Amino acid sequence: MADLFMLAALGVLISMAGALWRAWRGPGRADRMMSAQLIGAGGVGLAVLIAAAREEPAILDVALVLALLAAFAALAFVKTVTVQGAGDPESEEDPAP
Amino acid sequence: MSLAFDLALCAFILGAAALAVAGRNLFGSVVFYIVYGVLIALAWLSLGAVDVALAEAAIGAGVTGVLLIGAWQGMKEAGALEDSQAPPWPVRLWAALGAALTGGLVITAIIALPGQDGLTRTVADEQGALALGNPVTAVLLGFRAYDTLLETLVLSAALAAVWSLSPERVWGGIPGPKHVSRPDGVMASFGRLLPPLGLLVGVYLVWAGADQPGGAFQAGTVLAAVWILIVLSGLRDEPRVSSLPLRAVIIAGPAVFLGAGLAGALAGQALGYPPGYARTAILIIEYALTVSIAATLALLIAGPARRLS
Amino acid sequence: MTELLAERGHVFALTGAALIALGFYGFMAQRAVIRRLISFNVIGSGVFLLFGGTGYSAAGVDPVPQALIITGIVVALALTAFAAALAVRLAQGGDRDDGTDDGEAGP
Amino acid sequence: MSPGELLITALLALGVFFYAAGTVGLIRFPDTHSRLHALTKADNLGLGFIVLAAGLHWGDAWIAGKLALIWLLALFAAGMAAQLVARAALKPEPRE
Repeated sequence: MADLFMLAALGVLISMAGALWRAWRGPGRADRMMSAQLIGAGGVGLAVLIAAAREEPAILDVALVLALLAAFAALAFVKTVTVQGAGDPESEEDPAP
Repeated sequence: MSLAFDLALCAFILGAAALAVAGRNLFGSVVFYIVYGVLIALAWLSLGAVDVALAEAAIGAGVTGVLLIGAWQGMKEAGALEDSQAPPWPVRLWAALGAALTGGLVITAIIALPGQDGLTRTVADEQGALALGNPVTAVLLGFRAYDTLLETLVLSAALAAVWSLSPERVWGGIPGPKHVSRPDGVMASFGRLLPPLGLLVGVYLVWAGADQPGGAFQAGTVLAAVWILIVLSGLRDEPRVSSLPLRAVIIAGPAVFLGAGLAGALAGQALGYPPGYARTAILIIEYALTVSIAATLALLIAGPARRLS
Repeated sequence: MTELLAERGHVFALTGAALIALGFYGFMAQRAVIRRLISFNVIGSGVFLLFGGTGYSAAGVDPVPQALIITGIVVALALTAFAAALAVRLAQGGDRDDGTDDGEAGP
Repeated sequence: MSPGELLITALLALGVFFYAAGTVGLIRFPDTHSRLHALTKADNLGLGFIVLAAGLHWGDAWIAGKLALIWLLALFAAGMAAQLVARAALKPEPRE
């Protein structure tokens, strides 16, 4: 059973190669950021798989932290397209500085 | 199967590092470094070092990304984003030769390293005296507590150094821009939804840290991330860096740590734990440190003061 | 070399050595400050991985290196934050803070 | 192989399939906004199957709860990121 989980982990890892390619290729910053987001999601899956393969529940805490912080970089990124990096891309009008 | 996974993971780590270090696009480099943080956390998992993996997941994959994107934004605003030309070839050649030499020396050292038992058994034998189940916490706050004490002081010193970069006219003011968000928008909802869960995870990590993987540094980083999230989503502003309560919170952890050492002096051994109370003292220190580390890291990421109101 | 790669600790230790070399290259060859900061952090995590990999045995990673690595990661973050703040402040340049150009107080 | 193991194997295969599908989408789709679909939806479906497989493997209610929390957090993160990155990608991007 452990080998099966590690095989699945290898599969997920290899599927992350495409995201690395997209992060390298771009073209936009949003594309690069999305690739990082995808690898973050892959990392959560990999942590769960390693935890199951080793039957070590403590490893799940790492998956928990990765999932909790998965969107942080994306949040910081979307701030950079707004005025002074302080707004919300959803607001129609950016606030006066 | 595990070996194949390890080799593939290492190949990915090297690939991400190479693209971060040598890529043409600066924002791309930042993104590759975030990816690299996730992969390094997985490497620590594969080695079975769950404590380190937790720290790397929180710092490398979470907080450092916010820091570097913020720095990129700051450079862009200052109009100082260097153009991304490749360096001239002699520079590249010499750097590559130096790098190959360094790497070769390190690899020779690894191969020449004699097999040793390490300190795992020693720690396991002595850990009982502190009544802690997690050997890493026993080392951090027991056997090598001096290191940890000095390290928390390094954090405070780094924060003082960052604050000292504030311009004169906003001295003691508020770091970062005033963040806003659409009141009922996605960003604000996320900022309201995640902090309770993050708080729970942070408290859980420090609570678990005595006997399982976890501890003050990991928990502190998660709490710092919650702080940063609340500020970024515009729900609360950063405090003034001159605020006395804030400074008390930052100093509380090292102060409690030093206090425990002085209490040890009264019990007969300076900077030692009184026999029988080691676990209690360590737990008190750990909770105090968590709060201080959270505040210090969050403000380190926020940077020097930028405005007065 | 093949028997070196068959052991988990060595695989990661050698990866750490390669990361040190990569980071060294970036730190020496690149001009952009942010990329140098990243390179410096790559060297740092290479050292940590080397440390953890050589401390690996069947029982897992030695707890003493683990504790030192955790403190190392946090210190590296603190110094990266300082270096980033310094770089941005330097790039802003221009406004002298000796109080002479203060036409107005506050924003 | 027992029926339980067969089920876990099938779930893992589905999980890896959806991860791979997300990656193929990220590579093949023509523009930023369609690529956003691929990664935020397919990937979290893949994670869901993997979490399910791990939960069945352990068969422990406490761990299953933690796994469910992990999946929910990943969904929140992806949903938020998808919405905001989509908005951010609407703005024209000046060259560096």
